[in-house]
Amino acid sequence: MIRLDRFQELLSTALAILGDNAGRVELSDGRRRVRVGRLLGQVETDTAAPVSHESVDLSAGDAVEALLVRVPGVGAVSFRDNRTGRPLVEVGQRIRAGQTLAFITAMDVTTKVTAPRDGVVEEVFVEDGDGVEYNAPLLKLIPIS
Amino acid sequence: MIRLDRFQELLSTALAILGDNAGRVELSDGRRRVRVGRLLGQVETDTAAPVSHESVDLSAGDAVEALLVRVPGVGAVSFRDNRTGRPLVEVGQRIRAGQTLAFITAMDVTTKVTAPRDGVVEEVFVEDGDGVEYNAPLLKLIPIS
Amino acid sequence: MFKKILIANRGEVALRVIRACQEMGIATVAVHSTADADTVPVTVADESICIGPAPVTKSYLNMHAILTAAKMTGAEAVHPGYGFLSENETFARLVQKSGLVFIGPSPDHLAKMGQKAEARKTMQAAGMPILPGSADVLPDAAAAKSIAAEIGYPVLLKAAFGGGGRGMRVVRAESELEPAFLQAGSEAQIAFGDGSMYLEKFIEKPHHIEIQILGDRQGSVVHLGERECSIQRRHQKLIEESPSPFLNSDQRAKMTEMARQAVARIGYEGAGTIELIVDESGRFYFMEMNTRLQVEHPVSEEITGIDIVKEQIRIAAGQALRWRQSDVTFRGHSIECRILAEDASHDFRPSTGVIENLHFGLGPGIRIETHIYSGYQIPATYDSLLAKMVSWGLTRHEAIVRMRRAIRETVIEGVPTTLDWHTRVLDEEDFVRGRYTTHYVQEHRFSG
Amino acid sequence: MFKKILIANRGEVALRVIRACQEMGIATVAVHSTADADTVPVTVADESICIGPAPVTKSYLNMHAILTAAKMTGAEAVHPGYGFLSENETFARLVQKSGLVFIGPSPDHLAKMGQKAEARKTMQAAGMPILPGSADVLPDAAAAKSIAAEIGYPVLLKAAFGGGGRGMRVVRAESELEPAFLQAGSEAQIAFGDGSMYLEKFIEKPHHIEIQILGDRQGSVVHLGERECSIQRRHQKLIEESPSPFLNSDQRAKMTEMARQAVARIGYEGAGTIELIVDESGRFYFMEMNTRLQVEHPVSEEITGIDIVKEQIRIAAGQALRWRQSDVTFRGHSIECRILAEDASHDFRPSTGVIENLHFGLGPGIRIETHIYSGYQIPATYDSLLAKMVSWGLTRHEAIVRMRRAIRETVIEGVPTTLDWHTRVLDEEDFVRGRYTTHYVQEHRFSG
Repeated sequence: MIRLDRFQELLSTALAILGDNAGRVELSDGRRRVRVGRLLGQVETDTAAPVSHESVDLSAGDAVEALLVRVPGVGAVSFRDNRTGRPLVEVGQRIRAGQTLAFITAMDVTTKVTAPRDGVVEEVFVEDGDGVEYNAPLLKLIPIS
Repeated sequence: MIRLDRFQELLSTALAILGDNAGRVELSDGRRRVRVGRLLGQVETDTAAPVSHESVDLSAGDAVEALLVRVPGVGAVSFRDNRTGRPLVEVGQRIRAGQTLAFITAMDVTTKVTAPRDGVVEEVFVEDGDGVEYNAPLLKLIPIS
Repeated sequence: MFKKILIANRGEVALRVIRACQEMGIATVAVHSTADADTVPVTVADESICIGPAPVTKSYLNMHAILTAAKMTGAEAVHPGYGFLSENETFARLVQKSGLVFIGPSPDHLAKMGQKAEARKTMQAAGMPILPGSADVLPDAAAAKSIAAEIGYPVLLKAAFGGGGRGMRVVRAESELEPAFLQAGSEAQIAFGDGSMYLEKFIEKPHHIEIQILGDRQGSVVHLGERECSIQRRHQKLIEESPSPFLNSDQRAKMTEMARQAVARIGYEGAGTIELIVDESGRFYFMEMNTRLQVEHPVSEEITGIDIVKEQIRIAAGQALRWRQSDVTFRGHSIECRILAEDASHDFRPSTGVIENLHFGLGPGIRIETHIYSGYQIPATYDSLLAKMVSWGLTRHEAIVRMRRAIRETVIEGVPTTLDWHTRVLDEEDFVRGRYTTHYVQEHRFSG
Repeated sequence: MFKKILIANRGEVALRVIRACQEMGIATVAVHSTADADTVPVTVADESICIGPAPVTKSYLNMHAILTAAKMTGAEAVHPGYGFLSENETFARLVQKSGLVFIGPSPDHLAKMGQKAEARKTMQAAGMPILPGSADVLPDAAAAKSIAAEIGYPVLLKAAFGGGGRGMRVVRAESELEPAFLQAGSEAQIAFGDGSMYLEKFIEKPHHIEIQILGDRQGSVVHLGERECSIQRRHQKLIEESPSPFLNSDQRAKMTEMARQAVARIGYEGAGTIELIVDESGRFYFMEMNTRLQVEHPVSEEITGIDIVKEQIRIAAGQALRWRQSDVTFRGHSIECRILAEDASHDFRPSTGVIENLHFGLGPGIRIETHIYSGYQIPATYDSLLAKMVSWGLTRHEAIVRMRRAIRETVIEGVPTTLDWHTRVLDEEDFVRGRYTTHYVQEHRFSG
């Protein structure tokens, strides 16, 4: 995922043009070509989705540096509480340090992703059920001290 | 010869260190290696030879741009009058436009090299009898108007 | 063996010959024009001599300068590569007169094969079939009719001094012959000031197939199989392969052996190529003989394992061939793509510029022959060949998929190239099935 | 055939496998650590998944992450390359349990060949000669004497838990055996806390020769000839070639056929290598079996024309071999130089850094297998292999001169490499004559 960060905008544009049927996107930086399959394509498309700021006013937080929470291991993401089925996080939601943000399930082993500190969810990069790589951006927190 | 111009100093130094027995000199600019055999080596060594300024004082000519006379074709250089055997040019000598500077002999065909304009010989780059490439520097003239 | 060889050429073939010399322990002299001073062959050769300015008549065709350079450097032999002076009888004689060895056939063979009519007569006498037709200019329509009746329709009427398709007619039935003869004749009269006409058998779906030959001074001749060269436009080959996917093994055996024997009969020495035109049914006719190394020689090297350039040098040094025909083995399939600095979407318009990014797909079964590098300035003066990508596979299918894969990994930026065009052909059904003729390029136009 | 394969490796071998898949029309998934995100295999694969941070235990040895990646991408098979998990029985079983195909032998064969003692017992039963020696720990010097008398001097005394030469003695005569046994035993006691000793036949001038094998599920086995791998230091091979210049054709025929039959007897499937130690007289002993692709597989591919990686994939997909042994042909000679990011003048000290200038000598008979490019940052975490340069020639001499020529044209700047060391070896008389043993590297130290 890391190597694609720099192409994020280009990718979003390409996928927006191609729509949901884009099976594969190819970018070239000259020497090499980068091909992105469905899986990564979906992940990246999300960054282009409009972000709503409903529950909390973030205008004061603009100067604060956002905190990127990354995926701790390959697997499928779940943003739902596995007992209640309710969403764990929503954009704009206030989060406490240690609070469960997501579960990553791989080969029947589930890993909990917790908030590194208090904050507000500014952006979520993947959708519930998506497969994600190690170190992929999961969500962005605006820290609150 | 052209491609070696930029390495001239390095070459001179290398040949000076190796002396007359240097059969081959190799330079590398990274991607490629340049190998120079005996022939080119000799040609280039001459540029490192001390130049004397005896017959004419050139101190006033320093601001004048020197004129490089190049070899018009592959062959052996002769700097001697083929009847008298006397030298055609010497460093510091005054030359008139059209005056014969050298002969280039190739496969029994001899080409005359003449001075493009009046001037004083500042430097001679090759020795009598040397084999030279097309376009190789033959001598340098300080023009006199 | 020679101690030093001068290479009277430039580009990829100069590098090819220098490498062969280095592998044989022979010192090399690269001659070059001012435009080529910074090129790879000049750099890797042991010595280099600038012989003139960029125009070929003043450098690579300048016999006097090349011979002077050979004398100055003490070279014992001259390898002419392909093109330029490689088939020039006068040059070969001059090289000999200067006490040097010309790495190629004798000047007599160069002379004989250099003239089309003479070459056909010679090879017909040596046993090769020749395209049936009028040996001389036709006196009238009646003579045309009688010859056409003999060789069978369709026939091709050709102006003796023609060109560009003018004064040319394909005639499919006797009833059309007389009007076509008169029309084409007057067309030729107007266009070229001479209405003289020839007639020959017209091949509907021709294949350009050639046989690689090596002959030594002791009179031994072997062939290294055939090459299918039908993917061409205006006689510029774009893809070659060996073996030909069109021939069956009987046809192959017959034409290679016939070519081998004919070349032996004329006492030819060195590497040479018998060019054939082959019709739909596999009937073949001698067209011409190329008395030099061919651009596409690598595909024959790949399937036989024999280094043709080294053999040229050994033969020129008087050594006997180390194989009889039965010792030459053929394995697998090889394809060459000539990557050109041309814009295939604009009718293969040549382009110049600087190579900005360069990366070749390598790996199993891939051989690259190229003189270019990142930063290379393509001179406008010379031909547009950038690189030859050669693939080998145990089967034709494997050779194709390896070539596709290598091209997909290849990046050449800065100038338009034929890489995309080659990719299209390698995916195109007729090519994949091996069903193509010399009409392939005009019948398969790929949009940009 | 599989539609998608995941490659559980990195570097040149990952690229090698991806290329084979692409040529077969199989989609590829490259898995990689964060350190390898920008590498060529990741770029050319159809899909890529980052499986963990740089340390191998968290990425390339992380079975869980690799299997998750395979599941997520819908891969049907896993190719393990060499090293890492390629000979890991547990991984092979996990792959199978996940409903995927492990491209390699069965877990049972991995297990059996993974243990040296078990492997030797199995292969001895299958007909391979084993280095004579004490099967068990020696109770006393008398027992040592009796075994030594049986197998003949010289013999090697080895500490059961030894290493680095301690607790090891070469004994050349019976009179020396008892003192050596006692000394080595007490040395081992002090160094390793255990004085247990073994004894085996000592080979004075050993050759490391290995036989490449392919076996299918239908029980057919072919060999692709042998590889001479004696140019090594501390079991790290530096140059390999095929055929071995040391063997005569009788020896070659005997050892390849014996290995082929033994492998057939144990019902092995996939690619594998029988490693032999060969003494001066050509007597050979089974040492171990490598149950995976070898780094040096290209030299066997070059002389047989068979793509070993594609065969691995075909075998794993259940296809039968397309050749019997008599169909496998051998042509010419091939040499591989492993170009390492190591400083040969400082005892092959590994180095890291950025590749600044990169240019490989290409042309006839040269194959390059590499994942590096200009600007490539060599990660400190992994092995030092930068590129495999492979040459082919009709003769061993031609393979050598082509390799010399290719290396001379090659430029790798930014880090010390073994290019100069390889150049020295290719010019060194013992190597050129093909007279070398596993002692070669320590006997030929070239100053920087």
